[in-house]
Amino acid sequence: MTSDTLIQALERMVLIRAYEDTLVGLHGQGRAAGTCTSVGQEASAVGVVSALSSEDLILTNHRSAGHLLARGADPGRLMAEVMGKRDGYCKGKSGSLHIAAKEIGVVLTSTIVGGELALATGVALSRATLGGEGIVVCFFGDGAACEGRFHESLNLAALWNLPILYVCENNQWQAFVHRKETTLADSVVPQAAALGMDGKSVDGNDVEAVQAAAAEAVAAVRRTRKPFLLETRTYRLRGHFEPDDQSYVDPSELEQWRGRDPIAVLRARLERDGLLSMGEADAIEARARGIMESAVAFAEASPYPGAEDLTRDVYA
Amino acid sequence: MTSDTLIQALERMVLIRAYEDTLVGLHGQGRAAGTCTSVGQEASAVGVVSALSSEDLILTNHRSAGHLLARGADPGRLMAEVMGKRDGYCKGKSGSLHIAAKEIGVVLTSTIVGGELALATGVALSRATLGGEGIVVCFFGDGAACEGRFHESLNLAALWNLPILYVCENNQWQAFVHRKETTLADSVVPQAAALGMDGKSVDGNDVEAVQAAAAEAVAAVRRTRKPFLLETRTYRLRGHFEPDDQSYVDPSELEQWRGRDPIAVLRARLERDGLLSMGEADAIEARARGIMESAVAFAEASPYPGAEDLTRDVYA
Amino acid sequence: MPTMTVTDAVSAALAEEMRRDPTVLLMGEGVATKRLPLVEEFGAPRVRNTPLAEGIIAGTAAGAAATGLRPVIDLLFAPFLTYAMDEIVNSAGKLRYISGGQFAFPMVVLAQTGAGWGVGAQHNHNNEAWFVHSPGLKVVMPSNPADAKGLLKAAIRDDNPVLFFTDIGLAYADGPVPDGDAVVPLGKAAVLREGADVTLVSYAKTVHGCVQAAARLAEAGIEAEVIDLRTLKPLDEDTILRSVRKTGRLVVVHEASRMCGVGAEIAALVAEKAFGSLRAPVVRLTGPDAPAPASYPLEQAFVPQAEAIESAARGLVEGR
Amino acid sequence: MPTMTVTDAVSAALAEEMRRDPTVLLMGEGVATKRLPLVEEFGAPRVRNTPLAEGIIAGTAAGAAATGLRPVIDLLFAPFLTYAMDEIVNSAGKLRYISGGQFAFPMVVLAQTGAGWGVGAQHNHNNEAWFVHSPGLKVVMPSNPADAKGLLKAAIRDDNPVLFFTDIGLAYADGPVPDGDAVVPLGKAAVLREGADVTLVSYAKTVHGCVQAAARLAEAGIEAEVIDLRTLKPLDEDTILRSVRKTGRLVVVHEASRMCGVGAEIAALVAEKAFGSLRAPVVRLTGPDAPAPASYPLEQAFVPQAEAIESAARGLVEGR
Ligand SMILES: Cc1ncc(C[n+]2csc(CCOP(=O)(O)OP(=O)(O)O)c2C)c(N)n1
Ligand SMILES: Cc1ncc(C[n+]2csc(CCOP(=O)(O)OP(=O)(O)O)c2C)c(N)n1
Ligand SMILES: [Mg+2]
Ligand SMILES: [Mg+2]
Repeated sequence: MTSDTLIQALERMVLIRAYEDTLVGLHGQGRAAGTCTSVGQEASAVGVVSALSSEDLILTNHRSAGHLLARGADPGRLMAEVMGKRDGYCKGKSGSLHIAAKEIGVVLTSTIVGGELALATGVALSRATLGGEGIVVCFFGDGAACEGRFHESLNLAALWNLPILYVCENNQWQAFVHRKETTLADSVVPQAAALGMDGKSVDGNDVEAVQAAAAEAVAAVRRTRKPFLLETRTYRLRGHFEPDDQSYVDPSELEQWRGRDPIAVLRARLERDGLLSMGEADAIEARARGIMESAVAFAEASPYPGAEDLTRDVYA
Repeated sequence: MTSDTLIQALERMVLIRAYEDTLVGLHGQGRAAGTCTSVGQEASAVGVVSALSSEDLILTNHRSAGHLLARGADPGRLMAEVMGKRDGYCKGKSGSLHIAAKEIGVVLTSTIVGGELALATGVALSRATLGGEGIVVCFFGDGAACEGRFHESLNLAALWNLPILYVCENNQWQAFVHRKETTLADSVVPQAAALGMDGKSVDGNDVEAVQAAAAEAVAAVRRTRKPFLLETRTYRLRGHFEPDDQSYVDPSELEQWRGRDPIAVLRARLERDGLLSMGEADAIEARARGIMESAVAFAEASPYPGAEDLTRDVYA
Repeated sequence: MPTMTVTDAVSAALAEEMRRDPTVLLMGEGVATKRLPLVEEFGAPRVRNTPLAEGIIAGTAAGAAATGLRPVIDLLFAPFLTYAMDEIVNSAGKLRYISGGQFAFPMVVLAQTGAGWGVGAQHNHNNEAWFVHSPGLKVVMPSNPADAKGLLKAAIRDDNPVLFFTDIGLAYADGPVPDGDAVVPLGKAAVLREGADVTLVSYAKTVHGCVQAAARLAEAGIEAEVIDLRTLKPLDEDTILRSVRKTGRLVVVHEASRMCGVGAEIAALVAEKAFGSLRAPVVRLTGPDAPAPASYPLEQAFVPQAEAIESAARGLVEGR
Repeated sequence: MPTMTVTDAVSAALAEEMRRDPTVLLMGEGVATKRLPLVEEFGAPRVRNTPLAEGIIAGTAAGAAATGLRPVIDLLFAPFLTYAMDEIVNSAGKLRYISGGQFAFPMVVLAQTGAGWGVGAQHNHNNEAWFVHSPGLKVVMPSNPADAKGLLKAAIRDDNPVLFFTDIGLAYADGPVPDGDAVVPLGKAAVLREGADVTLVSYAKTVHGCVQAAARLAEAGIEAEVIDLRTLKPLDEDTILRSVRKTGRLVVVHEASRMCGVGAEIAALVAEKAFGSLRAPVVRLTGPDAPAPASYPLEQAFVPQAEAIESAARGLVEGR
């Protein structure tokens, strides 16, 4: 990555963090519902999404803010959605858990763990059938990889040569259960291999590494029209869903990963290499805070949907 | 295997073939419903089941006659069940597709492809919890391995150290679809390996090979209380369900596998090695036919269930 | 009019709609094997055998439907829908609403069920009411080949997910089917026979029992009106209510279990909206609260038959 | 009497039953994390966190139930049951019958649903009617902590698979819970208030709306009888019919969608078996035919409220 794109990546990661910190704060004040934050996983979201082109489509899940913001979603409309307001991307009907934003290519978000894996094959089949260069990127967690749909989706995508980049965000947790309590498998990549699909595991807290691996994977999918599985190894630094005291988390594991906070890592690297001054970095953070202030104002000013919306958009 | 056990194996395989041929005949005459026969797969059933002890439990599926008869099921009661008669193992309520016979340790048969995989973990958990030496053997097809439950079941069994011998009877067909149209994977063994489970693939038409592999696997499961996956490579010589003209089957593939009919192979080997005379072999076949004659008579004499049975055994 | 079976009517509808609209495609375990003429006409990419995995078939259909295709999937037997409930109910049924209208799901799910082949409770379970109860879905269950063809054409053209159930017991029964593009609109019941004394409402196989019962009732001077629902959701409330307001008596008949079945819905509807016209208790004749047995005589006993319908209707009219 | 929440009542019932019977065990995504006291008392093998895979959790439970254990599984939210429908419906619900009675399935499936947390339609879907419609299953949905505890104890002791739904909106509401082994039998409704003018039937959260409505109606001189079903299957038909034969008027209230819901069943039951006593149309007040919205005001609008119940009852009594 060039220093410019690295700085852009930092900006995006800081924006995502600011967005989630803001929501956590609003939640504490009773001004917004609880959410599943992606704090600690920003490098995975930004690294992958920055490797995409605008015609590519993204499917995500309950932990979607990073993917949406990395893709350019408007923080105000996201917050409005979390607050159940009319100007949310889904008119307030989704809330935080299944935000789709078709206009920026984030489609069919499902909060059923595994749901996105089942839908991605269909989106890719449309792409393959109707033409175009775009590929499909499907984000899912290590928990989703325990669901049978993981197996079914990968098998079908490999068999039918569907242009999907599967991105398993392996953040070590599945809600309140540690990954080690759910599978003996250390990585999901061999599972893809057993179904005839190539894959790779990458340090998910290093945005450069993620971006590089994703760019290579995207190019391969685009060229071969075959699926690929990328595993980003990262960590969920906050709880599963706000509020969550993380009392069940091993403090030393948490500390260790806090020491590898992807934003701190990137900022340090940029400062160390003289690509960013401390003042510039602070300015980035200040800008993000400013954006969030406007976003909150926008979201809070947005009206709730009306009674007539209760039964609207059920049927086409 | 000793010559005695080989001859016993032949007897069982011939019995299974005679049973299914008899049902095919009855079906042709309108005297019995169509069934999913296991013609061509007898070595897999007999090889595995002969490696078990009486305290082991078996789960099977729609293509179960081989497993049931190898385990000592009464052909008359099986036929009665296929005919929907009161003396069937399930009082006529199952018909051919989900015959369980608890008294001989064949439990919870499901005709939902994948159903047996989901139930086997529970049966094994009971075994593990309540004690005893018995292990659980779960027979399923290559098609079931496409269902997500395959993944979920193996993952859980490996994680919880459940004493299950998974037996994938890879007969190259999934109803009217050839295996090659359903997956790129050549074998299911690497899929088990990716989940931390040992496995092995064996020639499913060679009863000695199956028996040897199964005996080793059963011993390992019994000793380690960990699951193991055995894949038996075989072929479905008749159609999916009677009647089925197999018009969709590549004739040369079928011919090739007909040439490897496990009964013919075993009989030839025994005759070649002087362990069985042609007369003795013929006597085995004649005996099997005789057993089937009595079985048919028994089944046909059995009454249908009465109207009061319609709502009996719904609730405990 | 040519005659054909329901099975052939489904094939004919598929062929016509695939010809009309290049975005229609068919997927399922064995669809390409069993419908070779479609493969020959439309090519393998539009008629796809799938791996044995109902969940991903339905998910693929939902994902494809939301992004430009119109998939028809054959999930074979209704009990196998249990493996695809998330994709059908939570995705296809809800994601339009959840997303504030960003997506539509023009897809059709085919499945067979019902007594007739003695295949037992894991192949035969009339679970159509599950989908009637769930938001965002439409549900169809025809009683004859002409409706099967016409309704399937309408279902494929509909922009919503449609569950299309065919009755195993009717699969191979011949019936006349009009030539040409005869679409039967979703949501319209058929009045098969008019009558002023009692209304018989049914769908699928048991419609025929109602028709037989009506003929026998007519011999006894009782005029039964027979309504074939055809579509279970949206339900043609008008046709049902108009009839009951006329006859004052209702017998609802289906093979599915009683509790929370379609018959419960119709009885409730009438008790709400035609109460003033009702002259007698509503009667439901349904399958029992039991899985479907494989044994032939039991399987037949599971299904409400013409005699029982006749006797129930007669009881209502005669005030027994 | 001590007071506790539904959530704690469930924990208390689990602890007591696990103490009583060593074959009872608990499995689910996070059960061991969230119920540490149970892990401490009964050990990890009896309180098991599972992989994230509802199908295999339910299948494991069914297999274990048939072979000597009494599993309770927590599938978290009702929409996640879509991943376990085969195991619940086709296996636990049917394999006893299919096998001619060879197996029993003493297991309990826990799930939450209902308005209250704004979690949207993939966490909130009152799909209990699916299971009422399906053979071989029992279904419970309590409205208060005492019933939650007592019914869960009965469910764990029952030899059949029981779906045990708790209402999100009631999860943290305190209520009195009797000390000791207070089992509430399955299949018995509770008459919360007696009255001769109109019967209000409900379950779970909307019971409270009925109770409020009844209080207001009483002020207007209308005596409403309030029935809390508690168990949806087996349904306590006697209590419902006895009440409607007395009052002649019925309002059924629930949050689940109308078509083929439990309200349809009750309305149909009454139209069949208490028709002669009915003095007015039956009224159903239910959630709309829509997925549950996340937005707070819409989520509240989804649920039938006391005002609407009062007004419907008043309309019946006053003959509007
Ligand atoms: C089918 C289903 N089961 C359970 C849940 C509840 N749930 C929501 S997120 C979550 C953990 C998901 O873990 P993972 O896939 O690793 O994603 P992460 O939350 O770690 O990003 C669980 C159990 C759900 N939403 N859907
Ligand atoms: C969930 C489900 N889907 C589809 C079917 C219909 N069906 C019955 S057997 C079969 C093929 C199964 O293939 P495999 O698992 O390889 O077993 P085999 O029949 O080859 O022994 C199919 C598709 C079913 N019974 N259950
Ligand atoms: Mg995770
Ligand atoms: Mg096979």
